[in-house]
Amino acid sequence: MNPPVTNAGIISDQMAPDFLLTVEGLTVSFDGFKAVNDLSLYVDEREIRVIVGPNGAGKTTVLDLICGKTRATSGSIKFRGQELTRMNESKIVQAGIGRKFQTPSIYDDLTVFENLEISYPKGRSVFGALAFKRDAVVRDRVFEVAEMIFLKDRLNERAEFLSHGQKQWLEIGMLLIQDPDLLMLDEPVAGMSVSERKKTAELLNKIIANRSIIVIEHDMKFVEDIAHRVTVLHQGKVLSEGSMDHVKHDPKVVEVYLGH
Amino acid sequence: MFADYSMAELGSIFVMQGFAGLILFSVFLLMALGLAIIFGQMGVINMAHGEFMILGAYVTYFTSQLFLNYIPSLFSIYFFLAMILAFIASGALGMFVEWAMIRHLYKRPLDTLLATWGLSLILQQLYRSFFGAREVGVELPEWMMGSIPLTDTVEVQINGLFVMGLTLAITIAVAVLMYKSSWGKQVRAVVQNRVMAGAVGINTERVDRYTFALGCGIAGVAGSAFTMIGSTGPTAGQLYIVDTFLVVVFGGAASLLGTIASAFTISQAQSTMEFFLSGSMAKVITLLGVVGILMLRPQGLFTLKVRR
Amino acid sequence: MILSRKELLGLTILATLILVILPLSLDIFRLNLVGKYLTYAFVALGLVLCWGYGGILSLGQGIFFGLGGYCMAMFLKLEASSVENTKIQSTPGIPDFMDWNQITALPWFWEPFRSLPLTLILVILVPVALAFILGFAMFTRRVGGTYFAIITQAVAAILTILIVGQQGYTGGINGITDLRTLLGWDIRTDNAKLILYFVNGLLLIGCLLLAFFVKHSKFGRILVAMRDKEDRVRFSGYNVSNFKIFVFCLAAAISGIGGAMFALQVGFMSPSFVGIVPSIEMVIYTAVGGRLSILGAVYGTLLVNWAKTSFSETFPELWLLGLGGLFIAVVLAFPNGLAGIYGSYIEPAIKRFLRKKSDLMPSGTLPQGSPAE
Amino acid sequence: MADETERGLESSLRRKLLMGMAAIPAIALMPKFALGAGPATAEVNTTGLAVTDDEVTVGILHSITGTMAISETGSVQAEKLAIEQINAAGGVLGRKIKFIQEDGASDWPTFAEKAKKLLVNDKCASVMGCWTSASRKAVLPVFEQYNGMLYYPTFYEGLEQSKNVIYTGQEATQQIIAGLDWVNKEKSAKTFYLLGSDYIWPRTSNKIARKHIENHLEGGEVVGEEYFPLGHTQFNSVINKIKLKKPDVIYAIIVGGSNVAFYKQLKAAGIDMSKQTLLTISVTEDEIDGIGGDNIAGAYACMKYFQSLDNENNKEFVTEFKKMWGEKTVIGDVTQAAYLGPFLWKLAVEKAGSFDVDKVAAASPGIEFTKAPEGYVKIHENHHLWSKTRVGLAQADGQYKVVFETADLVEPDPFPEGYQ
Repeated sequence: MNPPVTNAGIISDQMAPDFLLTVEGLTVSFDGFKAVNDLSLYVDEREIRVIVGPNGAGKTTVLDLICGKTRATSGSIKFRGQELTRMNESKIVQAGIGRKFQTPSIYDDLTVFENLEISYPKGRSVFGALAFKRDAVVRDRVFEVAEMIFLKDRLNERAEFLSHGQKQWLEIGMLLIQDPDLLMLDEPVAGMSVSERKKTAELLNKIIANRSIIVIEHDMKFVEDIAHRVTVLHQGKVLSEGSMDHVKHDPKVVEVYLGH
Repeated sequence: MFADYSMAELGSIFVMQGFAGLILFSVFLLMALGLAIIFGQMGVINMAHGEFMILGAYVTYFTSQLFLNYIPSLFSIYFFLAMILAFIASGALGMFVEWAMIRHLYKRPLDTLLATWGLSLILQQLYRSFFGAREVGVELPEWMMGSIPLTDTVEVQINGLFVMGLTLAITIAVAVLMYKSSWGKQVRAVVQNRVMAGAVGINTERVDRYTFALGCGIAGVAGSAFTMIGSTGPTAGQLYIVDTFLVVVFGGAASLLGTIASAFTISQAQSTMEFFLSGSMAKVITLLGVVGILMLRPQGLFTLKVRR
Repeated sequence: MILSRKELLGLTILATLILVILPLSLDIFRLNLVGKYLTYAFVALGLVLCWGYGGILSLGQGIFFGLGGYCMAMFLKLEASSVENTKIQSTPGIPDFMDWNQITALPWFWEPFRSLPLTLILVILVPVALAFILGFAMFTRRVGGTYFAIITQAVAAILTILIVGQQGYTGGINGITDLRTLLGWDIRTDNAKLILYFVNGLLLIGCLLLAFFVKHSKFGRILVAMRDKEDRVRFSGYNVSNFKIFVFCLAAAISGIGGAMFALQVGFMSPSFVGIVPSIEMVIYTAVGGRLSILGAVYGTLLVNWAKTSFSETFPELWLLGLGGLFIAVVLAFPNGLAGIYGSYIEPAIKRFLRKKSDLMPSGTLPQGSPAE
Repeated sequence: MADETERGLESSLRRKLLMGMAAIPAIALMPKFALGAGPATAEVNTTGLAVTDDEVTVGILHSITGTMAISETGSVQAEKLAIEQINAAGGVLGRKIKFIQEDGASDWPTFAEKAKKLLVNDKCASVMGCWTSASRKAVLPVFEQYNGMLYYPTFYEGLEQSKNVIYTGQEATQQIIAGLDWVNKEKSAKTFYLLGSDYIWPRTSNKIARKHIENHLEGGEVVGEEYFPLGHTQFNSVINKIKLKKPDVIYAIIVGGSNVAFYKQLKAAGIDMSKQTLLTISVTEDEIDGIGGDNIAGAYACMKYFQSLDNENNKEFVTEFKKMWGEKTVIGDVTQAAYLGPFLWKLAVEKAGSFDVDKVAAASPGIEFTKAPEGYVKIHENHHLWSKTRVGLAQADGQYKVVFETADLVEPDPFPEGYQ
């Protein structure tokens, strides 16, 4: 299953078109400390990839690097053949990558409707935003997404009054309304009840129809429910990769998680 | 402009100009140290910093009057006592201000700016009401004025030496306090993670209060020292505020080393340019340079690259 | 949909106050004073947008007020320095202060100010250009918060030193004084002052409408969103710095208009507005009015200045204590200023009162107030 | 055109004035109980000023707050003393002076605002006020528009003359030229280093000084000229430059807080004023208070008045001033000039026989005040004062010792030919 990683540079040129996202030789160091070290990662179309690993393994940093929040020291990130490492954040979003943060990042002072509307991919320039009209198309799309994320009847409430789980959904909804090709979710079910987790898993499995998803998650039950493949990070490097079953029984993984 | 002078003259002028630069460096550093602690470590923008300095200056004035009137025999050493009193007075006021005002605003750094500006207006008016609108002349012991001739042409200002020595002492004291003492560890722990520091048993409220008081106290000592070279009046504190903030920001707020480097850079630039240009233009160019560099490198001269 | 019903009501009340009640109840001297205060309200309004909504605190708004004012003053000064009026000078036809400084020809950057249309454009363009340069340099590098505040403050200091130092070109510390006519129309007469007051009032209301438009557009919501979770906005595909630059420029433009109206109404412009102290004082107008309240900016400005004038007429020594106390009180106790006090105390009282009334008159409908901001 | 009408007005006035003058002794001789029984209000006040049968209102407009409060306090004190003395002696045209004080708050637009209030709302018959040139420039159009009368006390750069202002301080040439001549003669000074705070008064004054040095002093040369932003506190670099250039005279016009820093640093740098001549026109006794007498002793200042001036008028003035404002207060050049304002106005009103501003303005030229602490002054046609120029040597106790004074009164010349 693993793609050959021996000589990434040469192979990626041939392989790139096959993967939605190709990450190769990615390294970032903070003041000498390599948080991500020569990492390579390949994500297929319509794949749900889960990244797991102990604290400090570099999971969130990988997402930061892909979406441009952090700049790589070296290495390449290609999305549909486009190099992302030099693009600014908003361009990366416009290229089709959406990212949810670890703690739900929504606008407390705005209503659920306005939260979704802001994320609607129109009127993103300054003057576009000034001229933006809330027309029927926008409204319909907001309703549609709100229904998907189970918040249809709370549209006019201020987002600050939602429960923690609902805030997580709202943020996923804010990404969905952009219709991205790659969705990156940092701990999407943290703080959710069991039934909410189930609903979230259903949601993810539903929206996978025309996009790929990268998820960082600790909850192994949830990971089993959704993961197509699992990547285990440790100290900024890929420790193991493959199906849930494969990873679970990989001695290296067992070593890291259980022993020293 | 140097053609008319002999090598010896030029040499001595360059020595003295270098010395002038060092004095300016000490003055900048002394102004900035207190603020570097308050702004750098606590993120509080203390616009009343200059007024805390002036409080120190007024305390010095009062001590000098006291000595003159009651114990003139000890007048020659009053300044040392004055500096200690200035530290205590400004520190105590700082502690009170932290308790009454600042502690409510840690989550709103921009609001500390407005509130401390209000404080500075109030302090100015209080100074004016108590000490009069006019400047007061602080009398100095004879040994502190004048200069020591090194050669025929090179003279070293005693008050310059004094300020330099004082700055050095305070800088070392602050460095030891912040980086070697357990209290310094607590301060840095609070800066990095207030909640966690609280959770491991650090009394964050107390740390905040003493940090703020320390910064204000140092400002008081600086003000006391500046009675040797500057004026003491209700609004004199405002003269220092822009320079002080620029030094701290230019250094990269959180680092003591940065503040030192920044004070050095700015003072040398200004002192050199003042020699070749008119005072006004030198000032404008220095400020422009600092602002320009900050635009290119907003994090300041010295900062760590960290995951944000 | 520029205005909600409540805002429309509020704006109508304010417009009535400015355009009807004050002119009817004040003599021309006091009215001219109010006119002067209202020019500061432009700055306060700009600060509501860029500080209240955008989260960008600039301590240098006086720069833009000053630049707008200087542009206008330069035009008026050139008109007042006709060859006819200045024939006693060694070089007639240039402003008096240039003549005193041995300048014998009008400097190039004064030339555009011979034309009124060009001047009117520059009143807005010059502040906007400087705001753009500052904003572009700072915001694309993600400088914000306290750093931005301190840098704007330094820029204010630089500009003051420059204007004061280059007195041959700028009039120095005295400023540009003795402005007389606008296209031959004497602006010093009571009649002219009255007209200028109304022009000023209408412009202010126009700017208020513009501010409401921005607030209710998606742009306004993005500003609020940005202040709240800047990264979320950025990763929703917005170029955050462009939005900040725009709102900063908009605030600068509005301040510039205020400055120009100041020069017209007061008859001179001086570097004392460009400095740090007035810039921070203007922030307090906004804070007193409520940093999120567009209409509050006007009330805040009027209240503080009214207090300043009447306080300093009766207890000049206490004025600074009062002003300082006001700063602290607004920050500590009333972070939302007058608008906050109105929202939490007065409005509920009015509602209770209206409700009682409507109980008596069952046919009456209540205006449906939206929740306070 | 305006000139002609003014002249016409003047000559017709002059006749009236002569008659009015004849009445003055009569008024002065009137016993106290006759107060309020002066000429009928309708006669002496035809323009609606705040004049009643027993009171006349004037304004005092200075900064009580802000950075200028330091300097302007003395002027306010002097004006209040003068008003009290005038009232004690029977007032003006039988009317007591009532004053309304406003705070300019060191802010020029505020000055304009308050000036307008004093003229329009309070209808003040005259205003004593302003200190900085900037504040005077700000109020000038107000006084011209609403036809008020301003008595301006500060020595200033000149280049101005207004029907509505009486300048009781010196314009630049009156203060500068005699001092330069003296230092040239007495100290054989040839080379000068000019310093100043960066604004209009020091720049204009230095310009006049430079012209005079270069064109009128034998072998005179300016070896350096420099300006510092207001509030500048670091002078070590320029002090080094001065040491390098070794000028015969340091000519300093530094103001405000910078002053203190400058002289302290000068002293600390080992510049001995008994060997290095320093001449200033910006340090009065008021400023020495902040600088410290020790730090400036040995410097020369060029003024028209020093507190130590030895004449009867001044002795009485100093005594009265200290009685009213405390033993520790000092009196500088501007304070004395401010003291002249109310008296010059009183004399002009009495000469004109009316409070009307036009008549007072027209009556002013030629007014002589013999009780002036500085000696004797006279108002020139150009509304400035004829007065002497004096050079003082700063003493450690904060006073000046007068070392020179011009033999005659120096004619004010606000637009000096050859100095522009």
